[in-house]
Amino acid sequence: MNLLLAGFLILLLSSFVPLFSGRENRVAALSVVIGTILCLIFSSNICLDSLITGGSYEISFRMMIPFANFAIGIDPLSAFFLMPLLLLSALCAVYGMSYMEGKDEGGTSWFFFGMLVLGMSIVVVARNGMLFLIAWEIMTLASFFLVTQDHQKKETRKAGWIYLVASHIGVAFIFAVFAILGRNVDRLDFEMFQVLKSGTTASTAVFIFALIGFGSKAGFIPLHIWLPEAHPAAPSHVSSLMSGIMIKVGIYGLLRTLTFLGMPPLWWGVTLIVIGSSSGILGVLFALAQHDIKRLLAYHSVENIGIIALGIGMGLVGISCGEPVVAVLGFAGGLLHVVNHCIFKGLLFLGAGAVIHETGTGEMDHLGGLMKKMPRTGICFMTGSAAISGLPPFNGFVSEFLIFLSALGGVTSMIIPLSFCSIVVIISLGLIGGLATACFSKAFGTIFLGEPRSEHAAHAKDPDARMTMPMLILAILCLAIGISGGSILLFLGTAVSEVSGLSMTACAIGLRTAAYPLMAIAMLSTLLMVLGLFLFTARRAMPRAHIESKVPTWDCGYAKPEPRMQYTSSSFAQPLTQIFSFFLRTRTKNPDTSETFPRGNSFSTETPDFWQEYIFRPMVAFFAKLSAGIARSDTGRIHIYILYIIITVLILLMWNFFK
Amino acid sequence: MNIADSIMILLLLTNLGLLASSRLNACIKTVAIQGLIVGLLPLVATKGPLTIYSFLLALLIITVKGIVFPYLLKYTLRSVDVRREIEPFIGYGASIIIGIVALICSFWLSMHIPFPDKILSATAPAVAFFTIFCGLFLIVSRVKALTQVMGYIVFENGIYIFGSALFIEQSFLVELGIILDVFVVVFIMGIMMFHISRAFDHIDTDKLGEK
Amino acid sequence: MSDFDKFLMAQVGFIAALILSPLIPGIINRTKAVFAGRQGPPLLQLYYDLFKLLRKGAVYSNTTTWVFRAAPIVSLSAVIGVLMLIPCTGATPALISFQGDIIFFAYLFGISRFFTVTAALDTGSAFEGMGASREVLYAALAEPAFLIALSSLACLNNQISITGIFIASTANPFANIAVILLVAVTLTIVLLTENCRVPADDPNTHLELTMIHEVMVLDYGGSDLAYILYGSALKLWAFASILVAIVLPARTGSLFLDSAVFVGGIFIVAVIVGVIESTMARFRLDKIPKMLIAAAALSATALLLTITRG
Amino acid sequence: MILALIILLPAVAGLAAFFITWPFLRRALLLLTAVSHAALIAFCWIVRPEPILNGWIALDSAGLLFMTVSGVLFLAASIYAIGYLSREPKEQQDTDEGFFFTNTPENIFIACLQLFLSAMALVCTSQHFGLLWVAIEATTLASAPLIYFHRHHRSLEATWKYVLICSVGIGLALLGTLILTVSASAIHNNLMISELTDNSQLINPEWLKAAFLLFLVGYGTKMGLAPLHTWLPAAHSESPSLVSALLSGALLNCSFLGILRIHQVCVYAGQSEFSCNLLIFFGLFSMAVAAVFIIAQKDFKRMLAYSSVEHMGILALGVGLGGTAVFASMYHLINHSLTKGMLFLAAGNIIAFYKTRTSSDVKGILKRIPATGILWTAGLFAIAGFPPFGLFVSEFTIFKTAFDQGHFYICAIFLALLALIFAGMAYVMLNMSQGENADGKEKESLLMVLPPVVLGIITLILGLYIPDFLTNVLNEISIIFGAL
Repeated sequence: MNLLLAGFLILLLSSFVPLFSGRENRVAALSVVIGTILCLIFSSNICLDSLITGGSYEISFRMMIPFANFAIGIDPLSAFFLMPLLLLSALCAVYGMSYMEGKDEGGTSWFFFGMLVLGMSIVVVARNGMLFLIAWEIMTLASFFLVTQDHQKKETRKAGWIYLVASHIGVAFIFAVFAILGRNVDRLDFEMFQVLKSGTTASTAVFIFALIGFGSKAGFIPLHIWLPEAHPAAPSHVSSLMSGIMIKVGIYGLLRTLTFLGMPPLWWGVTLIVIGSSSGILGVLFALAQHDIKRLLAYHSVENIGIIALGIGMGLVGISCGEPVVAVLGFAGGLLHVVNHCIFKGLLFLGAGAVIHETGTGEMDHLGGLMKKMPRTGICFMTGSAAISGLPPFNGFVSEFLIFLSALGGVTSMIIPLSFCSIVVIISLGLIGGLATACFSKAFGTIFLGEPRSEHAAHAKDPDARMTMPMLILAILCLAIGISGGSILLFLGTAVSEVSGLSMTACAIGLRTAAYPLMAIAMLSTLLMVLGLFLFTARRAMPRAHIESKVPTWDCGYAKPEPRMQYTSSSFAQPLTQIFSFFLRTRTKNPDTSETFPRGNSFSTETPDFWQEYIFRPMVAFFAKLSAGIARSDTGRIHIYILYIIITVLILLMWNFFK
Repeated sequence: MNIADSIMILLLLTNLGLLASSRLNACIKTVAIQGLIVGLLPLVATKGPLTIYSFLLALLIITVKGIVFPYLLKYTLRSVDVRREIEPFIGYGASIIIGIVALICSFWLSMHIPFPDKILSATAPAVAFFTIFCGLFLIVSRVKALTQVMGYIVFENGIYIFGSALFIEQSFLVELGIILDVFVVVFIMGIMMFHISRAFDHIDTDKLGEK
Repeated sequence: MSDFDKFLMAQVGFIAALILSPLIPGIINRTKAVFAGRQGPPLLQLYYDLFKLLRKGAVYSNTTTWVFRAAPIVSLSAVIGVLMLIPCTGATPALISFQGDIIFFAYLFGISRFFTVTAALDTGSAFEGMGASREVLYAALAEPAFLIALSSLACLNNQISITGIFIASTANPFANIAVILLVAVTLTIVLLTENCRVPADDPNTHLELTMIHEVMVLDYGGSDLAYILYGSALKLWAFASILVAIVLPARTGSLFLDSAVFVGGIFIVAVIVGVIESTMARFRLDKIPKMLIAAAALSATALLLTITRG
Repeated sequence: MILALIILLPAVAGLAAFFITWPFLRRALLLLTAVSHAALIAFCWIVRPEPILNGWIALDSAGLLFMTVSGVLFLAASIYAIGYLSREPKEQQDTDEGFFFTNTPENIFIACLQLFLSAMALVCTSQHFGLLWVAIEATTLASAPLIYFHRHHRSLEATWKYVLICSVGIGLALLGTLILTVSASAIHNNLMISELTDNSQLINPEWLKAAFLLFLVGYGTKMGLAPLHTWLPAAHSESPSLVSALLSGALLNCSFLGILRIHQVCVYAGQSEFSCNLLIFFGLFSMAVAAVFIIAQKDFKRMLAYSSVEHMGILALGVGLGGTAVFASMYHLINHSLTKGMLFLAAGNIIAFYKTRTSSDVKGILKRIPATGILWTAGLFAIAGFPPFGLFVSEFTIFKTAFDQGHFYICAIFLALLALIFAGMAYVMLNMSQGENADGKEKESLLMVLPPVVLGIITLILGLYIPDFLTNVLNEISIIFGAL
């Protein structure tokens, strides 16, 4: 515990170094990098210990503000979030060293980066409501400043504003959560919170408020609107951190809240499943319609948060239906997906960052052919794409498989509500999987394959090792978790037990059902890789395999194929977006070809966010209009002002007199 | 019908006069008269025998409200050289009707409020309310800054009448402070009217925001 | 039967599937020829083709990268992996079987598709891009339908592995005839779509803008094309065997007879595909998603029926 | 003795400043007054001074707190004033209308500043309702010339509104004072707070209620509770920024103290439910009105003024809720004054460089004047109640107390309005501090940056750590005004 504290302290101090390092960007970066890595090292021991043994540790200092204690603790749930958090942070920091080189605001940017990591870390270990809130808001503020680093751009400012307002509204609900949990308690320590009985108004309210409050950070639809704005605006290593781990902190909050709530009623799980499937499916659909790589990735975060919600939902439904195995597998899937998404989404954002760094654009329709120019980035991005699509043998498949297994257990359980939930989960996951594959074959294909579609893309090259190494490590992790078989479950049992409230033995039994299949999958995957190798060798061994001729793409006999003739990401996704046009409402600007000899023309599509466009924007406009209307009634006339005073006094006196 | 009652009737009449008059000069005169009458109140409204303190207070009030204020207002009026009409938002006829309605309400109210046993005269609280009302009404319904200042003075008078009516005795220090404050308020307003007339060529406060 | 025997039989079945599957396209083509009144290519045509192609050199586009070359290998190994999960002669267990392998089954096709599609995009050809785009469209819609169908089978038999379903479905073949039929229809539609047959796709045309799968492999030749052709034959086998296992769960007691029935069933499926291709026209492009959604609806009905049956 | 010094020192210094012709000396005197006043207050924290004038003037915890806040703010403002006055040109051009205007002579300005401080000190220390009235009215009078510093027709309008509206309002408070006398006619010396609280059973509740209403409206007008706040936006936006800081951070508090005193009597007389409900209502109503006007606001100083209306509403709400919320409300008061002072001073810097108060005309503060930009941005988060700034602690505590008491609707409205206001302010303020700037980086004078920075740092510290001596005083106050 002391080591952990020391780690946090180092991180804190190292974050302040950039403020004083002046123009020495390198010093600033190095300080934060070292701080993050040391913090990771210092915390890993206790985290691993807690994850394996299920032990929990706590330490508390008095804090001189109301309700607060500097109480932090490590239990399996905290450790489960803290480890990937610090790992990804360290990798992103290393990456950022190179990414941020030569930027003006290096110092402040690194300060906020450090604060973001620190804020997130403290959120997941906080054992006091007030400390939680403070850390939570520090996290929000730090990420806000990182997002608006390029605030010269109007879109960035807009993104920042949306992000802030969404967070602020979210935090209001978190206020309510803590207020209910810590009602009439004068220190908001978690241990002082009484466990609420299920079915009471209080527990219902806590659940709903937590869902909204933490959901707005996690990005549940329709509270996700800040995500597709903020991620593209931020520098890539920051988007990677935000998408990879910050939104998971929202999930952490939700899970932590669940531990105070006792036995969940059935509808909680059902609600989460509904939210999960809508977030998952709509998230991936909107991702399909995007042609900016970071916007696309942002929508994929919504999708993956949906998958996590599906897992947690299955877990809750499993508990309330008395099916511990289903519950354990659901929670395990959800939790594992948290880590997995952290890894592959971190990887993908870093990859996207490398592309943007080298080519200067994230517009997929302007890229292409980068596989040849940036082979290392390309292969990492490909790994990430396969992983996020849930394809074996990568990690995304493992967690989705656990959720599937839970749902299949549910389908065959003969408990009607559970079966119904499971059907929804299976359909959603199936659809999400298919669409995600579509989306990432599009993203990977249009960015890295084919011919360059613009000058920017034609002269790219792989970035330096500080940027490629983190990607490589993440890519290896993707594969490692994918083929580790059941060994990953070793770390899951304690955390699942913490979340679900089931005993460690029950969790072990539940997880054991997944152990063999995972082992089999790992073995089969390895076998198939060997088979692939064999097929490769066999192909080389064919009598005329060495005869190869290099020609232009045949393209059905087209005499002069051009890069501009390639299918773009927009055209690739068009059939799918067409089918779901009801939600997507893609706006198309068609070329005007009414003239006899049409001149140079352009075609463009844009898919704005449904909710932002049709719900939030009108709402904001309504408030603005309403207040403008009321404000117009303010004439500025002193006579009227004094009349206000007179009327107020008269009304009050009358009210008092006749009461 | 004692002295107190007759003073109250006089005050009432000055108020109605203020509501009805259309000339600034006349208004200033009426305010002066009202100030003088109010100045008499400390003499009438003492619980015990007259003290030096009461005389001093009366003198002070008469000086400030009956002489200094009217002089200040007159001086302002002369030097800013405005049109001598009052320019109301609400016409004189309507003002008087509203005034009478307010008067009735004031009497009704004063009858229904359980005052402590000892009051200066039965009409005193009603007149106090009416004076306060008139002061506020002048501020709200008249355009010129000058009238608003007068309205403020009348309003202040009304509060003072209320205090006297209930035999409320402040300590001398506080009375002094209050009078000083009111004096400075009117003084500052007077200074500001110069500035207003210089900046705007008029002292119509509803047009302050324009130009 | 001892475990070792089972393993041995599974191996025999697996190898039989590997050997026999190229027959299926031959049967389909022969059926179509009969319908058209032609003599048609020989039954073993695919074997000849594979043999020929393997002995050829290759032509690659300048645009392509290693992704293009890896795709045939990856997709062929994935399909072989799928075959390992299926009891290849119906009566014997699969080589590998575990809880939830139906999911793995579906996702192995996913990885194969991912590579095929990216390889198509790798050529930079507009046609192949178009094919890839359509491929992912259909796959995204077919996948839920397929998963629901498998889940209803799982629920029906209370088994969540393919081997389990195969074995258990023989226990009461006609008890749930409605469910079985619905699932069978769904699976047929998925089979036709996934294997690029009419009415979803037309395997015979290479140059028409309406085709999907074939257009993606336009730039392949030589051994690569051989891998691809073999892979699609295996894929057809895999789908057909599931269809047969649930519709025709023959258990006579004699292992040989059962296996014969099973293989015969697969050939019958091939014939049926041929018949469909001869008698139906290819659907208009925008009708195919509707067909797939309808298939998903059918299987969802089956699943609901299964869950609420008792 | 010390109390007399605290009140008279600024007054004498102010009168002296009126006659000093040498600017340097005048400014030095101002600074000296501010520093010595602050030192005296600091001394009061160590040894609570004896009452003087028969106990009419005494320093209780509430007075001490309010006076400290005013003193700190005044110190910051006077340091700022030196920078400001040396920068301010004799004659400047109106950017919109093009005419030239001058400033009020500096001696009047500095004299009034110090008289203003003296009046505020008197407000904080007076234990007698009559004296309190006199003192509060005196603050109005002393500050009127400050608002009319720029001899500009809009400042004139603002000052006129300020004087007239506040005087009328405070007149009502005088009426309330008289009625209070009536209600406590059974008590000898019936305007002394201690007498009233000691003999609270003798107070006539009906008259007390009427008195409270008049106090509420009267001092509420000056405090800026909606719908009586109407003078506030104009006065805050037209006066020089350091005066706005003082108005918002010190003057409003002093008027609030007036309401608190009568509230205290109500609490002792068992009428706390009545007064609390009214405070809650006016608190929420002020927040709502502020929200509406903040969203529609185009002038950033006016927006800050409406934010003051909002925070006054929060203060009233906190006191109305009673219990721990009183503690929080007082804590809120400290932090609001510091933060608002910081924001207004930063706004002054912005106006000095951009020469406009229209928020859409200001872009890229962070690039042009970075220190002010940081202050402005930090100020936004501080005023919106983000941790680690002090307002977070108080807002959360008020919220939690309301929740613990079961006022769920109040909680909901409170949070909703806070969010709404934040959205409005963030939009305006972030678009000002961020964005491109064509004019390049410029140098800010230390005197104009240091005071707001220090204020900001204090509220930052207060967000993480409440010193024990402060906790004790806050607890004492919450016992005095706590209705539970």
